Amino acid sequence: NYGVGYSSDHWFRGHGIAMHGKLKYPDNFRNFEYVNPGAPKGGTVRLGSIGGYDTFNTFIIKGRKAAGLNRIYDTLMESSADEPFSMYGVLAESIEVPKDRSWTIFTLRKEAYWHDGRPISAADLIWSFKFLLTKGHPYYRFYYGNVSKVEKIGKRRVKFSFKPGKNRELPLILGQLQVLPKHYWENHDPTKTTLNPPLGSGPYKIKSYEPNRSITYERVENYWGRELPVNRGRHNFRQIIYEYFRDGTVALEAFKAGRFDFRQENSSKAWATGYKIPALKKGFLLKRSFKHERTQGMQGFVFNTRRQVFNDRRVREALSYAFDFEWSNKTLFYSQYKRTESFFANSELSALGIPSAEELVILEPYRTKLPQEVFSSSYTAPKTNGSGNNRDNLRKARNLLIGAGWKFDRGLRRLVHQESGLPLEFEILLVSPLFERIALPFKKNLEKLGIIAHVRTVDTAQYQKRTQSFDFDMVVTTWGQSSSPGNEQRMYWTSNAADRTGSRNLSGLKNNVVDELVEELIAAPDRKKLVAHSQALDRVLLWQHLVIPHWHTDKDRIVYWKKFGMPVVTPKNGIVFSAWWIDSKKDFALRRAGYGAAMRGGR
Amino acid sequence: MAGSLEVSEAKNLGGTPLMQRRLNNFRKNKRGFWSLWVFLLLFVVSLFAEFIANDRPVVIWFKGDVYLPIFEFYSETDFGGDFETEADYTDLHVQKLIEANGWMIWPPVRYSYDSHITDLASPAPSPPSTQNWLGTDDQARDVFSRMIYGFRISVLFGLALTIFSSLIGIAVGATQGYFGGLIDLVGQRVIEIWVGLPMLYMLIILASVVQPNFWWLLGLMLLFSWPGLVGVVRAEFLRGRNFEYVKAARALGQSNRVIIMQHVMPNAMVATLTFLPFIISGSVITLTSLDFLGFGLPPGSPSLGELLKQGKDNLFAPWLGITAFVVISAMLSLLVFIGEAVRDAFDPRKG
Amino acid sequence: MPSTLEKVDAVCQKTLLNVSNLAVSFRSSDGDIEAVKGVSFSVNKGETVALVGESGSGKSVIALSILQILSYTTAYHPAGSIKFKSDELLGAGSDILGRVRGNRISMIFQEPMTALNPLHTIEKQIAESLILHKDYPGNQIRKRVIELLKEVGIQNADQRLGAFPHELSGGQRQRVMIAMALANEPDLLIADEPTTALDVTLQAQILELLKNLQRKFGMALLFITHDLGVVEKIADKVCVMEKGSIVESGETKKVFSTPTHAYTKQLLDAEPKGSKSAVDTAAPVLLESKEIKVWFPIRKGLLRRVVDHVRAVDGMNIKIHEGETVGVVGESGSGKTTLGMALLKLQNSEGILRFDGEDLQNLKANGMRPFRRQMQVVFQDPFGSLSPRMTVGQIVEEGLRIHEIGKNKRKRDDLVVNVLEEVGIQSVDRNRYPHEFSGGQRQRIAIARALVLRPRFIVLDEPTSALDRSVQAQIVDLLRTLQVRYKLAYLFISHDLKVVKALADRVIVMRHGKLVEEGNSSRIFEAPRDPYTRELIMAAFQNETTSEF
Amino acid sequence: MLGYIIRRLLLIIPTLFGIMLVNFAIVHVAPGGPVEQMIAEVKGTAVSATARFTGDTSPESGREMQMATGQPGSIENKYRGAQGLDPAFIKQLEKQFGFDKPAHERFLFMIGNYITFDFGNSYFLDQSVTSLVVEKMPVSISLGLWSAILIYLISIPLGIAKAVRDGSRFDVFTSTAVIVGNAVPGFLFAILLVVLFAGGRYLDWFPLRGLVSTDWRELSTFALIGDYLWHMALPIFSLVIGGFAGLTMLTKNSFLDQINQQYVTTARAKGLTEKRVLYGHIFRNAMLIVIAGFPSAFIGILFTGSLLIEVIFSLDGLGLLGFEAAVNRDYPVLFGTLYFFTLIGLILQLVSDLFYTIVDPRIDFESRKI
Ligand SMILES: Nc1ncnc2c1ncn2[C@@H]1O[C@H](COP(=O)(O)OP(=O)(O)OP(=O)(O)O)[C@@H](O)[C@H]1O
Ligand SMILES: Nc1ncnc2c1ncn2[C@@H]1O[C@H](COP(=O)(O)OP(=O)(O)OP(=O)(O)O)[C@@H](O)[C@H]1O
Ligand SMILES: [Mg+2]
Ligand SMILES: [Mg+2]
Repeated sequence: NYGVGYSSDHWFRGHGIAMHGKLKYPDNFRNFEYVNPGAPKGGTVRLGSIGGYDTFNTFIIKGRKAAGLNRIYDTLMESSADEPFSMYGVLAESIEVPKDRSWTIFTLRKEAYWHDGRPISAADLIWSFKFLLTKGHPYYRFYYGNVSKVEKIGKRRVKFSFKPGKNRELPLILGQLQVLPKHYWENHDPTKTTLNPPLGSGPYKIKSYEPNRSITYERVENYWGRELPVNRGRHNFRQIIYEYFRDGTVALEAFKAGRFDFRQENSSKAWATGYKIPALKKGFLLKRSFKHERTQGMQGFVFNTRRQVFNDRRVREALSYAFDFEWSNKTLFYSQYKRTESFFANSELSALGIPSAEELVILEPYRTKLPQEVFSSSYTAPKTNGSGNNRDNLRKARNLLIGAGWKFDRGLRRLVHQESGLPLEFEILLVSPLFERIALPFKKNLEKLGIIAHVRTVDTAQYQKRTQSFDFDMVVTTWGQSSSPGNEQRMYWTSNAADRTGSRNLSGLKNNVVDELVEELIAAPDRKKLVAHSQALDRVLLWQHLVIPHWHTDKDRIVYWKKFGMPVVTPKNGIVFSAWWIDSKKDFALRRAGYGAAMRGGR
Repeated sequence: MAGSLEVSEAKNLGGTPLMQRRLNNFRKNKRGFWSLWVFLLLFVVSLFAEFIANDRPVVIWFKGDVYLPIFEFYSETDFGGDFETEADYTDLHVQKLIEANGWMIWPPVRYSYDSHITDLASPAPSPPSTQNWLGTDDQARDVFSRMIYGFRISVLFGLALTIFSSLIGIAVGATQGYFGGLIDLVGQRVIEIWVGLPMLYMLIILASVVQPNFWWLLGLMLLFSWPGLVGVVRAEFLRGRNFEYVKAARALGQSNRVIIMQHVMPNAMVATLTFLPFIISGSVITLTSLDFLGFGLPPGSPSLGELLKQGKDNLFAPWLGITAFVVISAMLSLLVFIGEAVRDAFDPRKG
Repeated sequence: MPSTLEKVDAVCQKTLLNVSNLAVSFRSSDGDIEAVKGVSFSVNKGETVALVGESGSGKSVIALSILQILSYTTAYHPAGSIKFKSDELLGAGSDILGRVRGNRISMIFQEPMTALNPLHTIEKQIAESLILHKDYPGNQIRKRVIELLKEVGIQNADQRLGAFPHELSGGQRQRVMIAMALANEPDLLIADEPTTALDVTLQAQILELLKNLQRKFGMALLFITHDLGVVEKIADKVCVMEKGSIVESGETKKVFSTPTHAYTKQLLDAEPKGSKSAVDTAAPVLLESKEIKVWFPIRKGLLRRVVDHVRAVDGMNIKIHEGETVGVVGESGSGKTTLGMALLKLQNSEGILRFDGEDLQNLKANGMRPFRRQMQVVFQDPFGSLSPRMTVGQIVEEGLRIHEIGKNKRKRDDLVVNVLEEVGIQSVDRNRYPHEFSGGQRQRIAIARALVLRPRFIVLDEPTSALDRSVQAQIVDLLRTLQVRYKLAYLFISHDLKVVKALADRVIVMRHGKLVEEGNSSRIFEAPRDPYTRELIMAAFQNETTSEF
Repeated sequence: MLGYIIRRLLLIIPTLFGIMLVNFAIVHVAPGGPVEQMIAEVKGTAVSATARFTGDTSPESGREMQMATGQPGSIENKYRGAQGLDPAFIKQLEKQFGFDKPAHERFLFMIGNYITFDFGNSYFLDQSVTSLVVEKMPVSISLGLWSAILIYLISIPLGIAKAVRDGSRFDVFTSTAVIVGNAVPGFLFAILLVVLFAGGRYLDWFPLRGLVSTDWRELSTFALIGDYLWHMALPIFSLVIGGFAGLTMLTKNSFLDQINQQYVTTARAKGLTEKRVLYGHIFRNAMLIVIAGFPSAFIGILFTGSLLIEVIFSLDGLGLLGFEAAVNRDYPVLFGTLYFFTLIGLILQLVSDLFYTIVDPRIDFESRKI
């Protein structure tokens, strides 16, 4: 029964905490499974970054923050990459929570100290928290808004009390808090941007920098936490350099020219075609995809059901037949994506097949209020053979539309509602031009149904304005999901959120059943229940046809120069780059072959 | 005597002897002369783009009737299909229906600028092939077809914008320069305020009110482009109005308007005429870069700017960038060459 | 054409310039124009050769050929050779030409109004030659420039150094040209009508200056002129040209006393003759001005502040009757042109201005339009007054169109052809541009432009300065006939007192912007009262009688 | 003339006011303001201002779900913060940006500050507008200066040479060259240069980013200059390639227009070398527009910068600053730079006009009554 330091029915204290269930690693664990505890230290790694930076103060709203700054701070706890959501103490020697998780106490480690040698104290933690909540980035106010009180209750003990409500993740996300040196910031204005390397405590510190151009981190040789189990085998590079580029295309070229070492690709096209250089053939440049089990959530075209045309579930369903994913995937994405058919894609949380027994327990009370399909069928997104000819699907769509009272008007050359005379016409509002190539073929297919869609790409401010006031017909959005869903679901799906400016309930769903399911989900006592609840919610949502689901991938697409060693095990949550190291032999061979050494004077 | 009469008669066919002389001068600039022909040819061809690249047949013969899908709307049901919407002639099903009872004649390229090609051998952008002469772009659309339509839009936009903005710009510049004084003083200030208009925001506002289309963009760009020539023309007029022959024209009682048009203008047009082809090309580039920045024609429109952007985003597909580059540079070069020849034609010291 | 001069060449080592069989043609869309068809002559050291002849006969073209400064985009030499000392100039490279031009051979251009760089001060333009060819010590340059300006009779030379050409009167510009040409004491001076815009006194002064230089440095002179009086006085040899060829040449005295060629005879005989009887003073007053004033501001410094004024016209009272010719004479720079412009309201002025009883001063451009047809002008600088991008036909026709004379294009064209032929321009030439004509031809085009409107009043500013005697006589006759027929009134500005005498009823003498004397023509010429007038007239008519050099 | 100058200087005030007012009004009419921008940034849904052309680097799938690039090892769980928008937060943002006050008050306040050249701070970058501009200056000046110098130094003599040899093979060839150069889209050319000369595929001769190497502090002056030029080579090249045509052709045509004038003949007759005729006499007459426009063109080049080239070569200049400020609704930067550069522009316009009268003394600005 490891994973619990001390536990009673009411109270728990331990070296870490799991969202649900038990911790994977016992309190005496030496290192994560997915690291190599004997990884050689040293070497330099260069990473690419797009844009620029002008501040090292990441805690306030202003300024463009330099990449990699989280390396100079320690957090209270660190999450492991091979569990759904579990945190292990870093600065915190232990965490204590009551059964109902209405407060939490962190005990700081005695041996932790700042880079200037001063110990990390409870005062630092309290100061950090208060500062972040009052003057820090507003993000913290969202994140920790439910903390009602923070107090020092011992020399190294700090207690956080929570507002009433079932918020089971609050202790964990408090663990993500970065602790700042009070004594340092009392002499420096923490509300201002700065290019003075700030004092930290983490495994790295800023060695040199050139704003907007590059920043170099250096490993802290006598880092206090180097022997912590969470850190063992990690933070192996002696130096980490971020090279900044303004332009994505140029960054890619620079990478291929060997000006940085590691790159995660998120464009299927670039992945398939962008790296065809001799080095790849010769094996000096490696292109590998790593499977992961991160929950991918849902990305899709969202219907704004507040709009009359999308009020009708049949119309929404019909439109989903017009989106030919298979063709897009084949022709535009080099077949790299999978169709998303769940709001919790790529995880055990997604509803598969027909409802399981546990699910039925949850859903049964609402049987009358739910569409029949929830109970009888498994949701699948419309499929085509990828030939680009989706006649059959369009036919289905047409029948649905006719059923919903729409008829093609030959004079107007569009679909018109028989009663209201309303034409079926809407706008797909985009903020990223990236999705134009998806939206346009979709629009073409819609035309075949007599539906007029306009595609419009606008700038961020305008997009924000229109989405937060729900002034759109259809947008592309992603509801991110973690492997342990919680509070955020309220903002995603509930009736309450539907009326609230700026909420993520973009579709405007107002459904009592969903409201209740969400509350039940948040209150789920254990992992098993949580899974069942998630599946039930997923199922109900899917059959609402709120979105035309897009796609996801369960792979991290990584390209890197052959100079790294990496642990054998890749954790569920995907690769952990901090556990990689420089393999000096490979590095040498690479250099000898004339690659990767081209960096002259920080070009 | 009779002979000479005949000669002058013959000349009158080509206009006055003066026009004749200018035409001759124009022709003498071989490069410009040929450029004009090539350009006209391309332009006229592009005007008939629908007959060259289209996803509809030019003619359909079906059950004894002639159908002209380029001009007319035919529902699929007209050919015995089941959709009431417009027949998708690229659909094999529809093709079979038609061919069972007749035949169709297709344009040489069977794709329109917005056809998403369904049966690509390799993912888009796919390289040039016998089907897609210039390959496809990253949305699986035929580059050749987009190029023709894009060329047409660009040229029309460029010409229209140039003509209108030059007319306004020259008129305003000429008035200011010629009359000077208060007109100049006030006019200049108004223009200064005018050019201070935030173009980007106007575009954003426009885009939030209407879906910007060709005419909206043309109108909006016109607002911003005409002051471009004012400064140059004004300067030339400030100088030109002092010449002795202007005084002579005044002595004849010539009206200011005509003095401006016939005396000062022709001699103050060196810079303007020089810039004119560049203004055309600039207008084309304006549209291109609007598209490039994403503030241009609605997504999906055929545009050389979008093609350029694709060229940049898809370096591994050089046919995109090269096509855009070749088309744009050929178009601009032709225009500038023509402009040079026009200048030659009006030079009294030539020929 | 074997000339008598060839013999002289052969003997004489002193031959400076030898032009033989020179031909010049201009390309044009309707056949080439043969402007010069094989002429030969030579100029010896210290000698003066005069080139006289019909307007448009190719004199200026020859002059330009010698320096190789024709516009060779359209001009070319089908044949010929031009030898200067031992150098062949025809087709010479830039080394030879650079050495010769401006240094060994200088040129005074026929049209001083347009021959100066409009954006350079006169000091700069004169100094340029000095700096270029003579390494003048820097501090001496300004002194030398002032000296040159004084020599050519420009008053307040040191003050006018910074003036731009457009601020000078016609005669002043011409003198600047002369100063520029003389700056380097050349071996050969080509003077193309160097004194057309100068009053008689100044003309005499300039000729004297040339003579001095010739004496001092042995300068040779190729003198192109219409003023046969001057030729007789200063030329050793004379070549008479007609239609691109030299029709007669020889020693001046011989040619003048016993001309052989018909054209020469015609030229020598032609002379504006007679005089006009004063018109009836009862004739209605057409134009009247009172206390008319034009002051030009003199600006200095970067901010171009006004420091003083040039009082170009300083309170003139003038009355012109219908059918009357008022001659205006006076030294160069005395304000004649300015006065003419002011009377026509082409130059802002103060004072009262009435035409036909109507006050002009307060009229705007639109209000002036009806008057424009009735009051016309021939500018002193004909070239500048012709729009360079309009053909001559268009230029002449323009007025017709403005005032809607002639119903249609054809009709107007007839009128244009007529008037052009009246002034001696072939009608086929009306499709050519102004720069393709000779100086005299351009002057006649300008006259045609004014006449075609059949106005009631014309300001003629040196209208015959570039015309040879026969054409001059023709024009004078024309003016007279028209005057009789249409009761025209002229304001005739000229330095050529003979023409004034022949044409004017009344004469006004101006000096420094003010009226010096006014009176009937006969009275002024026979009994001038004012000493200045007397001096002027003396100089003019004395020159004629004393033919010795 | 002095009166004219004074009048013009005084007129700058209402003009500037008008420009600011019009801009203020229009910018505020545009949908979406800094508050929305900030919210989008807080929520992580903001798309970078340059995304439209730098190649959107946001992923095709699961925008917020990826392993964040540049932060390997940390899985960003931002969605946990997706708690919707707190109205109080929006209020606070509005207050922070001063939107709690009515528009006219804000405008007058802004103008009041601007009169004293107090441009305030950027909304998003914690920096004063002045320091931002000063910071971007070296890049803009470097790009502007060199390209201007190159363009002027090459185009004008080339244009003159072409005018002299009008119609020759040289003329035809160079016309074609400059015109094709003009037609080359600069940014595409830049990318091409990057791929060819600074990329992994072909040659790797030139640096990709910045004005100088990162170790510039250690370089000797001489090496530093070399380093600087080495960095400037590609951006400048791609900037100027399209810039020759206009000026070259203008020079050529203007010269052709003047070359046959009488005064040129006079100058030749004086025995001036062809060069002196061309540069000493024709130049000023022919190039009125170019010469008179030079001061403002020059400063214009210095201050405007060129967005795309800056982006491609990761040079932080005014072009990028201005564009980002506009798209991101960073009003202080937007209006501050507008005010400052407009003011300079207006003064330069005056200088330019005065230059006309210096270049050509016949020019004046009085009205023609007759
Ligand atoms: N724009 C001007 N600015 C300054 N001074 C001027 C201007 N125009 C003419 N002048 C001066 O006014 C005076 C009179 O000039 P005007 O041209 O009337 O003389 P003119 O009698 O016609 O002489 P000419 O016989 O030499 O032609 C001259 O001294 C001349 O320098
Ligand atoms: N650029 C040209 N193009 C065509 N014809 C020209 C050109 N220049 C001169 N001519 C013609 O050449 C002939 C000779 O002209 P030139 O100027 O030598 O006459 P000129 O003897 O000097 O007459 P004037 O006494 O009137 O000045 C004229 O008939 C004229 O029309
Ligand atoms: Mg002549
Ligand atoms: Mg005069």
